[in-house]
Parts: sequence; structure tokens; C-alpha cells
Amino acid sequence: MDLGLMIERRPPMLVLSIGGDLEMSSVPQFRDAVIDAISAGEHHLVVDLSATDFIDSTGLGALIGALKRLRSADGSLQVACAQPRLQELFKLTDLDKVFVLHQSVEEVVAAGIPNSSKRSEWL
Amino acid sequence: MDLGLMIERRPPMLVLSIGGDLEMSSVPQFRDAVIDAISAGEHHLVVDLSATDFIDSTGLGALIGALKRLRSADGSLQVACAQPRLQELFKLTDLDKVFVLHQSVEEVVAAGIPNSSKRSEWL
Amino acid sequence: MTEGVPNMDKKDKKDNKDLVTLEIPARPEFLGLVRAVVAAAANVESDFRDDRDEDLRLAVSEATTNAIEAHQLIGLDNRISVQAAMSDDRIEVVVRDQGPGFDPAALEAMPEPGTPERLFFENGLGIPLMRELADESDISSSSDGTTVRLVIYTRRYL
Amino acid sequence: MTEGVPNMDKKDKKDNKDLVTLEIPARPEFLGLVRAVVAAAANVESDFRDDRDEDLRLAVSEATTNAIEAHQLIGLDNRISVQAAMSDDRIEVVVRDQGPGFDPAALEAMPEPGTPERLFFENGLGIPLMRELADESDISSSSDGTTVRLVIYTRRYL
Ligand SMILES: Nc1ncnc2c1ncn2[C@@H]1O[C@H](COP(=O)(O)OP(=O)(O)O)[C@@H](O)[C@H]1O
Ligand SMILES: Nc1ncnc2c1ncn2[C@@H]1O[C@H](COP(=O)(O)OP(=O)(O)O)[C@@H](O)[C@H]1O
Repeated sequence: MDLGLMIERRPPMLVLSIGGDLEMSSVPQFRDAVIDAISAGEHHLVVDLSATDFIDSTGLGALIGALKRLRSADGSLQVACAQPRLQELFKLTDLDKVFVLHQSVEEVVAAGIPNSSKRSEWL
Repeated sequence: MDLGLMIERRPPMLVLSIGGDLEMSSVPQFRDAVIDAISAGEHHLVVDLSATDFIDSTGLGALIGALKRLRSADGSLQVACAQPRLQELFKLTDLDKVFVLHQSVEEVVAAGIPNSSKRSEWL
Repeated sequence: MTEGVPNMDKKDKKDNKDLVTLEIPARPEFLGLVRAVVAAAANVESDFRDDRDEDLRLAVSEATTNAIEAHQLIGLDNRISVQAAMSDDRIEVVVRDQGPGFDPAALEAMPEPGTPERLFFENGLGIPLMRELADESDISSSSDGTTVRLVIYTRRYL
Repeated sequence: MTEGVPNMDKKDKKDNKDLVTLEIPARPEFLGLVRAVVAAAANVESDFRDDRDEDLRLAVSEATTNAIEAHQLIGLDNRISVQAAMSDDRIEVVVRDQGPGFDPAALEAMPEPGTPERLFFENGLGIPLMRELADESDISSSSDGTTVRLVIYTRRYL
């Protein structure tokens, strides 16, 4: 399955858009993209799921993994996802409490890098 | 599989457009539509394959069957098919010598009911 | 080590009319094929609502992912089998592997979301999700392998 | 009554890594599923050109249509099996039924197109078409059933 990855610079953020499937077969490619971004000095990532076809628990796990990596580099991970189906999936897995879901990449970019909020103390 | 049949009156012709698949599972529905048309007095049919997804030998056989039925009712069957893939299929099965393939329904309608041509003497 | 005993073989003998079986290599590249097959099989003669199609695709994908992981864990080349039995108002899917098995009752409970511990759990989301999405689910596992049975109705009744 | 002996079982044992098996009820409603599966299987790791995808879908659909007809002819409820073996540059598909069999060598030649007789032939187009589309094809048939083996390359070499 194809991750359908597109990468766009929106300084100070980097947007990873997933146009395909995020599951066991494509997670390695996603993980590599996150690692590459961090080593290129990009510590504030936005994952855009607006056009994502399919995401499963392995894909959600990869998002958690990316968040951990970015946090330990004093970075941030934000998710843009307007698809009701995917929002429901985050809720079902309680990950709506780990990730703030934004309606669009534009919304994330407009809000800027998140402050060290209450959430960031323990994440 | 779904035949995706749409029927449109273009007097003196009747257009049957196939938007889905014409194969073993949908041929009975196509055959019934032809029989219904003939008993409703429509003897000049146009089969529009412009939006057809898939057609196999069973589907081609059904077109031959329809042509036979219409001929014995002094009618006609014309085919509109601009898809290169389907044109090739008619060629592979030599059915390009049985059916004249038109580029579009509009082309058929503009040309009108075919004269009793050389072809119609033996078909 | 058994939570309900899936038994499709018996049913298979009684009525094999609407049974589709798929066997795939134990590799993640084939997950998309499994999803496509169960969704297509479900809708051959019944009309599953879009949300149920998605529930089906995801639940079966989770079970198949685990089956593939189980074979990869022990370097087993054998294929994974996915069987779908359709009736008017439901589809029953059985995913079988020949992996090492596990004890479904002993799965660690997840830490509370919103706690720091939660972040260490990149895994363990699959089975809870699968159980949540399916209308019925049983896992039966032994050292010979694991069989997961999932039932999805055409409509959500909850 | 045999035209080449397909033998995928042997291969199966040597290398079962890229083998997908599908079993479907012998009913035309499942033809679309078979087409979708072989096209998806072909493209999991290779890149078939669009025209080859279409050749594959059509050739396999013809073979499966005949298999379904063979079971229906004798009222046999058993399922049809479709096996796809993928390698870098090709896919090999074997369609098996347990129908009454036939003699492929004795198929009537078709009347010339453009002759009045041709119009009486609504049938008999399938096997010639299948052979034309596939790069390799064998039919092996006995009273126990029929096995059709088709090979399609990723690109057309002719
Ligand atoms: N088919 C299976 N065979 C063997 N072990 C399994 C199987 N399915 C699940 N497990 C075990 O249960 C654990 C939890 O599975 P799951 O909830 O899907 O999360 P994950 O696969 O991400 O760990 C797996 O890590 C594995 O140890
Ligand atoms: N799998 C099969 N089992 C038994 N008979 C078969 C099979 N495939 C083909 N045949 C026989 O060969 C004939 C020609 O097949 P085909 O060229 O596909 O045309 P059609 O199916 O339209 O008759 C069939 O009518 C049938 O008698």
C-alpha cells in the first residue's frame, strides 16, 4: 500500500500530508520521514490526514512514536484531520486526548507553534 | 456487478447506456431491457458503451443476441463506443465486422436510422 | 487461552454458497488486498452502510496485521487465511494464522490516556479497537496458531 | 483431452511467498470480486501497465465465467478456486473447477465474421479471447474438472 506522502515547508513548521494508507506496510516510510525531518532540524511537524484513505492501530502507533521523538527534541506534532471517520477513530482509541485534532493545515499554521501548555508538561 | 443501465428516448431511437459491467451477472438485465424495448415498439436501439467499465465475451454475446432480435423485428442496433480499449476488444473478436462502432450517441442520432445497407442484407 | 470457539468449518459444510476464502503471503503488502476483498465480498449481495464497510475493513485489517506479525515473529513462511461468510444482514470473517499464539485474556491494560505512561504505548491498540468495531468478536489461540472471528452487521444497532 | 499440464502445486511448495488463493461460490455475482483480486494481487509488488491489467482482468474473468457455468450445468455447489502466483515480470493465474470437463481441442471453429452464420454464435467467444489476451494459456480438462492456467506479463512483448 502506498503512503502517498507529500512534504511541504511552512516555516517554522513542516507539513507531512498522507494521501494513501498509513498501516503496517507504509509505517516504516512514515517513520523514516519523521526521523529525516528531525535530523534536518525540523522539530515542529504537522501531519495532515485530510486526504488519508486508511489508518489503523499501527498507523496511530506511528503517530504516537513520532510525537515521542519530537517531544524529546523539544518539538511538537500537530494533526490536521477534518474527516469525521478518522476523528471517531481517535476518539475510540482515546487518542483525542493525546493529540489535538485541527480542522485543516491552515488552522494549524495560523495558530503557530503550540505554547508549552498544560499538556506539554507531561507529554 | 451492476449493469448501471440508463435508458433515454431519442426518437426514433432508444438509447441504452451501460455505466457498469456487462458480463454474466448483468447480461440477464440487459437482455430484459432489450425485450421490453421491442415489445414497447422501440425497434431502433443504440447501445452506449462510452461509460462502460467492463465487458466480456458474455456481454459481447448479448449484443449479438440483441442484434438478432432487432433484425427479426426489422429494427437496428447501433453501438456508440469511443473507448480505445473496447474498440480493440471488438476487433479482437472480429465483431467490428458485425457492428459499426460510432464515436458517440450524438453521431448515431445525427446519422439517423441506418438504411438497409449491404450489411443489412445478410445480417 | 480460549475466548469463544469460532467454528466456521461446520457451517461451511452445511452451506458453502456464500463463502469466500482468501489466502495471502504473511506480508504487510497484502493487507490492502484483504481489506478490498472483505469489503467487496460483503457488498456482493448485501448493502453495507459506508460506516460499516469502514468498520469491517479496519477490524479485519487489525486481525490480519496481528496474524502477519505472528508469522514474521517465528519466521514462518506459511500463508494467512481469511474466510468471509455472507448472509443477508451480516458478514462473518475468520482470520487464521499458524503463529505461536498468545493469551488474549492476559493482554496488559493500557494506561489512562492523558497520562505520561500512555505515550510509551505505541502498541496494544489493535485488539481493543477490533473488539470495539466488530459486533461480535472471538479470539481462540493455542500454540498451533490463532483464529479470530469477527461479525459485522450491515447496520449499526448500538 | 489435455493441453499442457498446469502444475502450480509443486511451485507452491517450493516458494509460497507470492501466492494468493481465492475461493468463491460458483455464482456470477462473484466475478467482479475475482477481477478485483487478480488486478490488486498483480500490482502489490509489480507494476503492470494499464492495458495488461485489463488483459488480466478479462482473461481471468473469461476462465472464471466458464468455471461457474460448468458448476451450474451439473448443479454443483462447490466453490471455484483462483490462484495467483506473482513474480517480478508476470502473474500466473490458475482457475480450477470441478465441473464435467470438456475437450478444448474439439471446440467448433467459429464461422467467418460478416457471414450470416456468425450471427447465430452468441457463444464461443470466450476461449479464443482468453488465449489472445494471455501471453501463455493452457487448459487441462477431465471428467473431474477443468484447470485453466494463464500467464500475463507486466508489459506486452508482441
Ligand atoms: N494472531 C496473534 N498471534 C500471536 N500473538 C498475537 C496475535 N494477535 C495479537 N497478539 C499479541 O497481542 C498483542 C496485542 O495486540 P494488538 O492489540 O493488536 O496490538 P499490537 O499488535 O500493536 O501489539 C500483540 O503485541 C501480540 O503479542
Ligand atoms: N471450465 C469448463 N468446463 C466445462 N466446459 C467448458 C469449460 N470452459 C469452456 N467449456 C466449454 O467450451 C465451450 C466454449 O467456451 P467459450 O469459448 O468460453 O464460450 P461460451 O462459454 O460462451 O460458450 C463452452 O460452451 C463449454 O461447452
